[in-house]
Amino acid sequence: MRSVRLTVLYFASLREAAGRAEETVQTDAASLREVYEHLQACHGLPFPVERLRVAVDGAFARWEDAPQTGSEVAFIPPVSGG
Amino acid sequence: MRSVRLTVLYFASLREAAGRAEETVQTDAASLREVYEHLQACHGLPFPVERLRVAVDGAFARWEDAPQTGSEVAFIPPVSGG
Amino acid sequence: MHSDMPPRFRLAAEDFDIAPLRGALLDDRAGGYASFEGWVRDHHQGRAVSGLFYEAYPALAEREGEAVIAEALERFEIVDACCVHRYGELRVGELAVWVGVSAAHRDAAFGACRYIIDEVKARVPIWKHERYLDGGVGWLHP
Amino acid sequence: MHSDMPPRFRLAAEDFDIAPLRGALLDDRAGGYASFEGWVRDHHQGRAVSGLFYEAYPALAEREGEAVIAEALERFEIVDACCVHRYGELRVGELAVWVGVSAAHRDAAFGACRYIIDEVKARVPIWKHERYLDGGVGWLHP
Repeated sequence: MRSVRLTVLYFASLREAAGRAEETVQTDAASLREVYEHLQACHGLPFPVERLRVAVDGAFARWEDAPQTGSEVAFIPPVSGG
Repeated sequence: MRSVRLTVLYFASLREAAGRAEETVQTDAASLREVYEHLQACHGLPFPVERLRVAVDGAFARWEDAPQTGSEVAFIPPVSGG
Repeated sequence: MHSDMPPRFRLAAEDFDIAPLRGALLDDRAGGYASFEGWVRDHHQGRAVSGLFYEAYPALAEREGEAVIAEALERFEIVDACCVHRYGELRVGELAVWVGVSAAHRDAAFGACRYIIDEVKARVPIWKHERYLDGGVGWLHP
Repeated sequence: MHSDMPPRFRLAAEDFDIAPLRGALLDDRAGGYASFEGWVRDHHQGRAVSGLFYEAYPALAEREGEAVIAEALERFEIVDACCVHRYGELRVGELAVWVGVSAAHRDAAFGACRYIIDEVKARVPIWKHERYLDGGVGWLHP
């Protein structure tokens, strides 16, 4: 089973719920969606995956993308700039 | 027959066609429309009355209004500010 | 309108500074501000423009300009609005007209700003006289 | 985009000056300029706001902001556009976001300005955290 190491970033209320802005995660998840669902259960994160977007290394990505080792994964809650 | 004295103002290409910015007119016209039509014939003004608006003493007026003595009548060609 | 209120529509004989006009629209209730500026372009319908002047009928322009802004204040949920239009000689690149609108929300700010510039261009007695690089001149009477 | 071009979307840690940003959009081809500013309001959904801060994910915000402006340049007949968004601590009345667009005609200037602020608000990863006078605080996740 393939296992990869990711840096995960949290923002805004997701950061507060996770109790951290960033963590390193070792995962064998097949998709970014699975990565989030695992962390959601771990930390009791308030957002279902449908309300989030996901980004990898500073660019939006797809939930079905496979996690790549060494990458920086960010879960993006609904934005409120402006 | 009632005769009134008006100050008439011309602007932009209407001023150039009339060869003056302002003139004093003694008229027995029944309406501002008739005042214009008379001056249009006199000076060969290029605009039919339908393309103009008319103002009296700094406020828009109606072509059917009767000229009032001592008032300032302006013929307003299509505007192009902005 | 109170007679001691400053006019919301003004004619300017010289280049004017936007900063204090914008500053006067700042308001803690306002979350949005939309503005529009018209500048003298270097071309008009394919002809190179070397300069222009605006002729105005000041008494009527100020009255009609105030009426336009009063209408915008009535039709849109805005906090305040202001418009200044130049007259006289202008060079390419100079500011010809400025509109600023403050509002709680951006929909109203954009809507009112657009309304004011559209109505000012359609109704306020100001006329543009352009000079072209090819030597021609002309009044614009759309 | 050329790598040596200055970015058209920027994040600002401190209050910023609009004048040079507007000046950079001035262009002899442009006859119209539309701008929008978002200011910190003193209330939100009926609660009095004492202050706020914006959190951003800078790498993604800059990338997505540039994408929004590139889309505006493609969809509208505009000359240039720029957007700056604050992050960090802001007081009531401070400037949170500024958009400026220059174009030959006002239709395109207004359309692109509206497009940019709408898309920035919808897509760029910046989050508003408000503090209320009644002591409450909250993240906004519309």
